[in-house]
Amino acid sequence: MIGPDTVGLTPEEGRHAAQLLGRVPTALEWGLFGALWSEHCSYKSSKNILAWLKPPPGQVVGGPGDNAGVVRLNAHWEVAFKVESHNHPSYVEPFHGAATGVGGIIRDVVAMGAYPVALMDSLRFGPDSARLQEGVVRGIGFYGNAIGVPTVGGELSYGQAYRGNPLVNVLCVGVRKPGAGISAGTSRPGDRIVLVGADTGRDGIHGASLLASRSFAAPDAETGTLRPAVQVGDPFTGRMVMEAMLAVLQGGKLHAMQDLGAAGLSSALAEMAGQGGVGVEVDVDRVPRREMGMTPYEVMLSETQERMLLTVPPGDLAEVLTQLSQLEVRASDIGTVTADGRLSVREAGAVVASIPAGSLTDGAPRRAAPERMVGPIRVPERYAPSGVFRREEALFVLGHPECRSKASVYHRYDSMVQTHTVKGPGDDGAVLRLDEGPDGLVIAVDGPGRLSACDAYTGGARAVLEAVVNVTAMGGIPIGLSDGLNLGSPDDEDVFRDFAALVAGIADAAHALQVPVTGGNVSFYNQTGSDSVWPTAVIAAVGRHPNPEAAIARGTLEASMALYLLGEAESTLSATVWRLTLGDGLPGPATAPDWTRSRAVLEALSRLNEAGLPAAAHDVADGGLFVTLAEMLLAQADPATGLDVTVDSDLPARAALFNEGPAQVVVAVPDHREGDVLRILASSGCPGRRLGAVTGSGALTFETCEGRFTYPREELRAAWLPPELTEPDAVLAGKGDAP
Amino acid sequence: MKVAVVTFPGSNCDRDTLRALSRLPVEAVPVWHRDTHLGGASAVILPGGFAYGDYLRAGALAAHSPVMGTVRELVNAGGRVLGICNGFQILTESGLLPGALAMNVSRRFQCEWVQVQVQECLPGLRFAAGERFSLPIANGEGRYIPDPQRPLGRDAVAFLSYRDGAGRPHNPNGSWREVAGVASADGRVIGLMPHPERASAAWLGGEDGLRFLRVWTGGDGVPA
Amino acid sequence: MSRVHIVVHLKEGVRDPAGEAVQHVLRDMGFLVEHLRIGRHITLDVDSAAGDDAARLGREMAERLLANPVMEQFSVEVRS
Amino acid sequence: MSRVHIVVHLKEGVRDPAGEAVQHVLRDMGFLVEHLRIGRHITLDVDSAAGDDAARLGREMAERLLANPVMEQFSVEVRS
Ligand SMILES: Nc1ncnc2c1ncn2[C@@H]1O[C@H](COP(=O)(O)OP(=O)(O)O)[C@@H](O)[C@H]1O
Ligand SMILES: [Mg+2]
Repeated sequence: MIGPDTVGLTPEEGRHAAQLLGRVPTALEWGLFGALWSEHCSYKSSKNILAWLKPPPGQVVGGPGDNAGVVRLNAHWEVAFKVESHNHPSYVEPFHGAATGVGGIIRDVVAMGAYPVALMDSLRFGPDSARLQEGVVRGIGFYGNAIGVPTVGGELSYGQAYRGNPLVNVLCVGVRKPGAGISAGTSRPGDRIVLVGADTGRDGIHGASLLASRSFAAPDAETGTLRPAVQVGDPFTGRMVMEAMLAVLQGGKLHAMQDLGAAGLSSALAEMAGQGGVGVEVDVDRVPRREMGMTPYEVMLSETQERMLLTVPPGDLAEVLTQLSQLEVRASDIGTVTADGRLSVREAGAVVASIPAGSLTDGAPRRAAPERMVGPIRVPERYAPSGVFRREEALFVLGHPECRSKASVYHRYDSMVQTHTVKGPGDDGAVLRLDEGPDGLVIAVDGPGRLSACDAYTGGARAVLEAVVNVTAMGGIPIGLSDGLNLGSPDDEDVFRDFAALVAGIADAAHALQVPVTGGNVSFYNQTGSDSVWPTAVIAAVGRHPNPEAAIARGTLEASMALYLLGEAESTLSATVWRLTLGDGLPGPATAPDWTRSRAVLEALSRLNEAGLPAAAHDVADGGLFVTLAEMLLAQADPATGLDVTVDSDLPARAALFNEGPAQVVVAVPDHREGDVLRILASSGCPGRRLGAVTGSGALTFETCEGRFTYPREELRAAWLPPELTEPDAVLAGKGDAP
Repeated sequence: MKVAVVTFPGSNCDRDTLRALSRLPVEAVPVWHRDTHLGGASAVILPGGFAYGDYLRAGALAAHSPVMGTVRELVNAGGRVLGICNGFQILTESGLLPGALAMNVSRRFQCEWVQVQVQECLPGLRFAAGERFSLPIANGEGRYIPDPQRPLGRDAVAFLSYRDGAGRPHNPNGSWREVAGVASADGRVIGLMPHPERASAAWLGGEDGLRFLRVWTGGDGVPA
Repeated sequence: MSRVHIVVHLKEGVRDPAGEAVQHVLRDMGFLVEHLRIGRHITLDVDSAAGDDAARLGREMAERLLANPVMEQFSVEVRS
Repeated sequence: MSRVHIVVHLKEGVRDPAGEAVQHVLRDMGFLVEHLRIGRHITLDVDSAAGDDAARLGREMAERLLANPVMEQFSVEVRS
């Protein structure tokens, strides 16, 4: 029997649903309420808190609320982008879970009328998850490579907290011409509703309402029973649908567009109706099926991938269907846009469900937001570790999984297709050159979960700061943010408080740095038993690059250059990678950003960029200054390049080399421009100092208060490159790899 | 010169190839895989991507597209065809070039820059023996396997081979004899795994690919 | 030595996009096929005199590595 | 309707990197397997009363599309 409990509703929500209808809902109606009022679709726990992120008026073209946020780049382009998670599906089936995550976020961007130009993926695993990681990386490559959207960067990080709860967040960025956009809420009564793409099967029914809206109490048993059929990624159909949607959009006949994601048709239709203030009536018999005997319930809740919805004026229907058939994608007229504001479903002529659409979307029960809180903020202790610095520690940090080269992963992603990529994976962010207009795009993602381990507010703020610093270091001017929030169960009061603090940290950072949050995603229930993930905010920052062809990044260093550190080192090693090398898995609290100083660093960096001074720039993050400089050195083609620096002599060597204090950036500038650099630092109020010089020694040399340490390039390289993988990466699960 | 660029369902380097050609003094026209004419072009490019998702085997399903009959006729009539990556796979699958492309020995998709060297001069084209190009590869099935029934050296030759930075043989994927590209002996049909269109501007990392395409479209190899 | 054949197929109901694409092209070529599904066929040798034993080993390998229980089913056959 | 099974394998002598890797992992797991090769197992239905006919069709499809003769060999079996 289908009732409130079988569709994941509480008894109280069940009563509320019946009250709204004034009668006992039908089986299908229960399914619709269950899916749309699920945490995943309704954001019932998070919506009131997410309101804190609302950008000031005028800063965005389309803000939170649409399938993806939209900001203006210049007169030629608008940028649509969003981060989305696919954590639960990737845990159940790493390859297809990750693959369908990529497909899903691409369709959100397409639904805004934007052509997807870049992907980034942010991954978190437990320390011994080689096989899971292999499946996820394979899945991301399988989908992204084939659909033809370059994966231009990402993140890969580990922590005990992610052991039973891996995180797979994907960012997609698309571009559209101003005025060429479309959205879900612009249908008009009388329009025909057209379903495009794959035939519907019994895939992933209840994926959203149950799988992604609950904890994994007993993962195997539970996921085993909740899963009718795993969703399979099909980048081929994905590409056909993507190209076809953007082609018909150009014809100017479409009124609205919506992707099918979680909860399938039911959610897509409810969104279209709810946002547009219209009604929709569909005939399930007209939905093409892959399997026999599917019930309306199954058709409406199926999460079969690679599907989109359109609305078209009836007079243009034939033309649009003809065009779609020439483009070789399936398209079916499945219903009508009405004026009654209801989501109605017919089967064999009879109405089997009819619900006011608004009650499914905005009418979902909501949890009240707590007081907007920022604390308790935990302040890290000053430098504590005793004992003298040993030179091998640095190699240990450089070779730590957080710091070592990720090339063996990103070389498996196509980062160059579409021929826009000026700077791809391996830098602080990516730079794309667009076909028209002077400006390029800069993109970075950062989700330092470790910094949230003790204090989510600080973690959220630092994630935003790091992403914005990365965009600026790449030469960009930040124009928008998207946030993927990953937490445990919101039913747990501590987790809920962390969530509020995380959002408050992001909101404060966005406000302090004057970059709008345009959208994002919330993934709760990343929790197994009482083990929950660190509150992890994956922040994507997008920026405008005024001169993309000349993007510098790690650059080419020459012996006539000096190195400067913008910002200030700090004396704590709490929450650093060095701290992780102690091996207890407890990072300790992180330092909250000082906004005045952070703004000064960003200001100085952008003025250096405007003056064309930096020949290279790289921020200080995982592993501290040592790793920053080692990476700059290893990025040089010329093996003779060396760096000779003197670190802050007020600090113990260890603190100077490995602190990860916020807002620090290393830049390399031609030596004879020292005066200009110092002038810009002074007038921006940016603390900073000359670190040293580029040399021809082929080595990295540090002068510290504990002595002088030299690391030849080959020694650094050997530490930084992970050993050739020999783990069972040939797992057969998943397709696309058998010849 | 007029060059047609074919889009198969699932091709994803078709536009990139058109854009690279726009930097050369040639006319480039897009063609859909169901088309049975090439718009008067005397040369055709089968671009990279994942035609039909590379399902079954890379290139196998696309080899049966209607346009392939037309491509064959063009070659018989003296025209030229260039298969890039997936296009190369389509050429071997359709028998226009001998051999096959199998999964890389790494079992992985590999996206990286490589050096390739011209091993054989081709009639009618000004590729110089020993000439090198720095180009990106991006494939999971790029390991060349020769056909014992149609060995290279008769009607077709090992046109390009992988080299390391110092010009020594180098093998990124386990290809037979470091083969990176194959051509019919008459030079009309060429297939290669690397992507010349991705090396068509300095800001993309290099212009060797543009030079390659310039030579293929009948120009010389002198840098612009 | 016994030769073990392990056939792994997607479960009923799980979408097989590769199979769909191949079927589509075969039909374009004039072959009126239906329900085309693509699975894996793994052959291997185990050093086991008794066929029973080899079959048991085959099942164990399929369960532990060769098939993905979330979406695949398998069958095992032994020929000596 | 006849159900046709077409098994496609890499020829002897053509390296099968996926097979090698899987064999390696199985051995690590304690299964002493050898000669592990991974091929494709395609099942499909054809509308043909006679089994002979279905087998002929199966061979034809394998020759023209499902197997690549340069590197693969195939076998066809019909069960009704
Ligand atoms: N963490 C967040 N920050 C800002 N906006 C958010 C966040 N999470 C969700 N949103 C917004 O809520 C809306 C619904 O999100 P979602 O259900 O993930 O969209 P979709 O179903 O299109 O993927 C989107 O507009 C999204 O941008
Ligand atoms: Mg959406």
